[in-house]
Amino acid sequence: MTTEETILTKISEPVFNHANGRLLMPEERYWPSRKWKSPWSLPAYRSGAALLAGILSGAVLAAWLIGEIPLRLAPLYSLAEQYALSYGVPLFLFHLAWTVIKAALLLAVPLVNALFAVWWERKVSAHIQSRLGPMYVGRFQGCLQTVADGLKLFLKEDIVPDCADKLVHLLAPVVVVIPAILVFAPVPFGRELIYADLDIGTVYVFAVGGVSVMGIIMAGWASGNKFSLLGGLRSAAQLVSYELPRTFAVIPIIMLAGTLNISAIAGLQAGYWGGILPRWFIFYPVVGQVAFIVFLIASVAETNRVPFDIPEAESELVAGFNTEYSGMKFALFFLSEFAYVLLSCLLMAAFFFGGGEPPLPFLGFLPSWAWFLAKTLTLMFCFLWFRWTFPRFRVDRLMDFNWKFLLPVSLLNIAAAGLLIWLIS
Amino acid sequence: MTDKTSAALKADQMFINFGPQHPSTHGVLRIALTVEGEVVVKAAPDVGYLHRGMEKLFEARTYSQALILTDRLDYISAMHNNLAYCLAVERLAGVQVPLRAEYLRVLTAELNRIASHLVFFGTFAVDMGAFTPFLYAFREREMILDLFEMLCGGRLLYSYVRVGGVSADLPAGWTEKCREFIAFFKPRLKDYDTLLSTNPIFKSRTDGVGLISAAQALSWGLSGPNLRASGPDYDVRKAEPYCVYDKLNFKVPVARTGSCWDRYYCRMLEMGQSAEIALQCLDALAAPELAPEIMTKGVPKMLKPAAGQAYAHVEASRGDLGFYAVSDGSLSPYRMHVRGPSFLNVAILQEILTGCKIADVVAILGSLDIVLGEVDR
Amino acid sequence: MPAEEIFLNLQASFAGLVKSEAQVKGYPTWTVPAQALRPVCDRLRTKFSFDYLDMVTAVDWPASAGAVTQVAASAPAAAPTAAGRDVFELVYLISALSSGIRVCLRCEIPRKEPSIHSLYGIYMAADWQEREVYDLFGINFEGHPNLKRVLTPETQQGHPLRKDYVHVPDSYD
Amino acid sequence: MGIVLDNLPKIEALPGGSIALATSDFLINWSRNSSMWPLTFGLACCAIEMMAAYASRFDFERMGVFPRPTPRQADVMFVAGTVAKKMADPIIRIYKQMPEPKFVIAMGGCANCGGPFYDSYAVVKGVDKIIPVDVYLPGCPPRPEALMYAVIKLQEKIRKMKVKNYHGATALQETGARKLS
Amino acid sequence: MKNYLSFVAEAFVNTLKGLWVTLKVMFLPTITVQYPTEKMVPYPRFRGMLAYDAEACIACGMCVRACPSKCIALAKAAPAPVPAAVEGQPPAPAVRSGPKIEWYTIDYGRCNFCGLCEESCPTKPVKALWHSLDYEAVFSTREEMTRRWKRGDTLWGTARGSADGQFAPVADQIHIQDVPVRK
Repeated sequence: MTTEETILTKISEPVFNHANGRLLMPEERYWPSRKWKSPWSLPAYRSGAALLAGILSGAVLAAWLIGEIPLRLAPLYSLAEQYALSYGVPLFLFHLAWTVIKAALLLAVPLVNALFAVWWERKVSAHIQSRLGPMYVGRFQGCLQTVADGLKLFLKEDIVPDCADKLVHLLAPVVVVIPAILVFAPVPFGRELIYADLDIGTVYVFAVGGVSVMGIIMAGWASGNKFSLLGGLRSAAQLVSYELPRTFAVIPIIMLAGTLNISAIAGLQAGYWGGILPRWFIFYPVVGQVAFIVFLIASVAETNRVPFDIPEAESELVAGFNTEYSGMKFALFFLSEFAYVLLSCLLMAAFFFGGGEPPLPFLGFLPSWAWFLAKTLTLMFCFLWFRWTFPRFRVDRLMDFNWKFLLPVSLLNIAAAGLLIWLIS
Repeated sequence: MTDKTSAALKADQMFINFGPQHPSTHGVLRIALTVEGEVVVKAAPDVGYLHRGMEKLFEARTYSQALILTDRLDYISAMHNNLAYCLAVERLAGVQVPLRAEYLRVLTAELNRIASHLVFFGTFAVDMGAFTPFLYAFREREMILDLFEMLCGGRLLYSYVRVGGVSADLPAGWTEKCREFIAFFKPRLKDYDTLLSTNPIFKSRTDGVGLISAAQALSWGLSGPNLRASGPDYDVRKAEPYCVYDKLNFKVPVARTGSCWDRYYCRMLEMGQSAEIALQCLDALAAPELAPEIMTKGVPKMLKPAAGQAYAHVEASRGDLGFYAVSDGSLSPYRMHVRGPSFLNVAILQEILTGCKIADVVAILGSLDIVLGEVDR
Repeated sequence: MPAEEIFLNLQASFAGLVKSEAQVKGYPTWTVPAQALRPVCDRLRTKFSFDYLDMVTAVDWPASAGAVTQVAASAPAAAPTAAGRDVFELVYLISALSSGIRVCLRCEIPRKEPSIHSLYGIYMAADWQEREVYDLFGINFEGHPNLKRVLTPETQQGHPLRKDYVHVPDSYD
Repeated sequence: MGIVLDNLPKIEALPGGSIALATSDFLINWSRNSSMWPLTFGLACCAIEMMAAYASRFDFERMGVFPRPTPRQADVMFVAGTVAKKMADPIIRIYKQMPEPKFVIAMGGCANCGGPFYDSYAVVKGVDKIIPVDVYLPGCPPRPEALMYAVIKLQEKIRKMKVKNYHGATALQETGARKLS
Repeated sequence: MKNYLSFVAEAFVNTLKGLWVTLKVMFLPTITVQYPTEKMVPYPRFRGMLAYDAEACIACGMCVRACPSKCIALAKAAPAPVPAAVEGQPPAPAVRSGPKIEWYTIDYGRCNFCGLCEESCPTKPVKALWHSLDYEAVFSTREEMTRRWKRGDTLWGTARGSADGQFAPVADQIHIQDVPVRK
């Protein structure tokens, strides 16, 4: 066996051989009129449902077994600390190393998220469109599809157009991606599962997240392409405008919670009204729901996704600001887009859905990070769902929608929140 | 604002090449846009990127071979091209067509209209940024293509309608399949309405955009749903009934304002009407007096019409498709001119694109539903 | 008003207007002198509400019996009707949608430096169709504001639909 | 081609380099096979069948074929339809805009050699007269499955590519069968 | 104001309805045919790759004349020499064999898949040239696209290989069904 063959057997890829095809006779063509009549009678449908249920229950079991991560790590941490001290390692060095490890883990969050979210988006979109999505790469449901995409993009030729501003063209994806990683620092992933528990976390997130706009404008400008330029200009207008309602939508939460610390806001929502309805901010009458809807819409706009994807509007501007980007630079744009989607979902889970608090009292056996993850994924599914349902706004209607609808509503909502606080007190 | 400030604020104009390779030009149309920011100042459509010299090729083919070329004109509704060509040649040569073949022609033409409008629906939705309707439309379209494949062996280009009739009769089991499709398809139209037609974002992008007045539409020679969306109630199937359209009962949807949404919705309604016509044809074909017979009767293999001219037109998916045929008595046409509706529909772009946004360019272009194969020929 | 009456009405004012010998089957076909084409169309449009220009095209009838094209050379069985005329025959199909009348106007212009009045101002549909005829036949339309090639590339030599067109191989052949 | 691939063949001189090279060959080819992004670019009739291949019945995305609107992010170009002479220059330009490694599939009779327009004055008789073609697919138009089959055949070709003797050339240029004109 | 509010409410409801449509489809079965592992057999009238039977062909050239893109060419074989009569014996009964082909080529790259050649083929009871149901065919060079048949070749003929330029039987022509349908 040659080396190549050894490798081949290890990581197998689908090699289609044409003898293995199952023949589908004309009379058994897949017509939706026949397939949809009683889907439960189809074996593939039943096995798919069983698979989903299996994955879900396995995940629940795993989460239950793992439990709260900080609690598990605490003895490990103290053990390592003692070990380091016994060898005479200075304490600050140990803390430095611990911080570096945590930072590396944090850096992995957007990367892993992009790998997963892109695959998930492709699967969800496929099933919304009654097709299957990636199926062959990595054997199980195309789970390595994104890995292959990333590897291929990494190995592609990197083209810098002649008429581009070379330095800015190079810097733009960097400027986009660095804030997208930094922004996760004060965001909790569960109870006490946080990199830096900043007291001004909310402000930090919005401030750092806003820097990415610069990168997109730089990309649009530096590409030397008219479609890119238009895309960059559009995104500048859009992202700056939608920052406002997005921030204003959070103000009622901050007023009710009395803090800017994100994990504190999440923690404040523990407990139940009447023992059944969780004390989440979304269940505060009117204020909570309006704030959530405004925040959701503004978040979709901030992350440049349909129906607000005018900066990269495929059918109008070819690919918008990343028209002239190839290979890894393009992948970085993609990465930051999905990082911001994850961020928005995490923030929404923390602000409106009680972070790591279980929705019903008896579900408390699952650790907080599992609930956080579940809520984040559900919200992320909403993002994908919107993406594959709606058409795109026109650029002036988009501005209208923001300035004439979302902003007034969010301002009114602040007033309503004041009223609510006065009523409660 | 005074003139001075407006002059000072006046932005530089930018020239954008919209196409020929662009995701939403439906092929290889090029529009030279001059824009001021997002607003179009001047638009000049440039066609010919798919010019294949079809009219010259007709002169070098026999009448039966030329039928193959007509498929490639408006490749999304090939059946109408075949039909218009055959009507012109039949008129030129004075050929009679059996009644059953006439019904089959109407049936396939209407099914093809549904397929073609489904492509319009899908691509228009993609132009508007919604991808899912595109796949829903193609899901239903595949069923029609299955029917066509079963009937004549082609999925896209059929060559089904022949001079003097059609190439083959219905195969066994086809009628039931067709009925099954129509029964499945009608509720889907409601889904499409919910998904796209009533969607507020979609409406805000298309309603009141790209207005074409009735006078404009007539003068520019628009036809089909594009003309009817502006008001004139002109449908070749009603105005000059060919085949058996005078025996069938159907309505022609007409709108008033001529906006993108009207053009879009005219087509959506037409799909429902086409399904009705198809059902009526299926009923008529089941009648005993229309028993299967030889489908092309008494037409010689090498057709040689006497010298003369003839013009025949049909209501194709995109409008009034006409064939002007001149014979000099030889085996091949002396001259064959195609009056492609898309060719005239695309010409109006230079007038109505001025003053709209770049995003509207896509909407208007999509709503006109042009096929470049027919524009460029 | 039926087509016959319109014809009589028009014939009163335009001397050269006659019914063609070779009718386009199914449609009344009138032969119009080239100079009278624009006034006739103007009259049809304003007075008889012929508001829709269906089609503009041309047919090439060269003097020699058309031995140029391949097929005509291989099948010279029936002599072309217009052999020896050496003309371009322009065909206009104009219809009144309200009354459903469709008439076919024909006019013949010499093949040498062919030129005719454009219908641009009367029917906007003439814009591109005349450009197409110019492109493929090389017929000049006087008064057309933008008479450029529309289908063939700018590098195209000659006018392809003429019967005596000989293709010059270019870099892509 | 980028820093990585240009310098990769040099590691063959190192001990164990050939195994590393074989591994990287496999990984590189696997990634290229598994994520082949075509350009959304249709010319004529075949483009409709290409669209049908992306749609639900056939679902090209199962193989990782995911259309991109801009040539900068595309790997493979489906020349779907008749190449008119007016369109020839844009096609060459688009091909040049694609980053290496790039592949071309000529779909349908017109792109193969002119198809029914073999004697037309306005058609380039075969897209291989202007850009190199890796896979020819007959049909007028080919079924969507046939396009998938062509992609599978192209994947088989890519599997034979090696980093060692590879400098920006595509699968067939390397084996010598592909003629650039 | 009232109009505005009702517009907002209506827009909200319509948006939710649209979301419901997509969600519903998500939980219905997909209709995808997984091509390389599931292959659709086309309907019997499907026009796939041309198959040719060199034995049945009578070299009449009808298909050559019918083809709109001139992708077929053939050469008629010289008639078999009549065996010289041997003296003293009665002349051998003439074997009635029609004309046969010498070679026959189809350029698949140019083929229209229109079916005109098949319709014009006069051989009975089975056609010598017909569209099979096969649609899986791919070539890597232009030379490969021309198939050549001589008498005794299989239905798929021989093609010029890219390696040596010699005609060789087609190896990887995939058969959707083992026996191509003959109409």
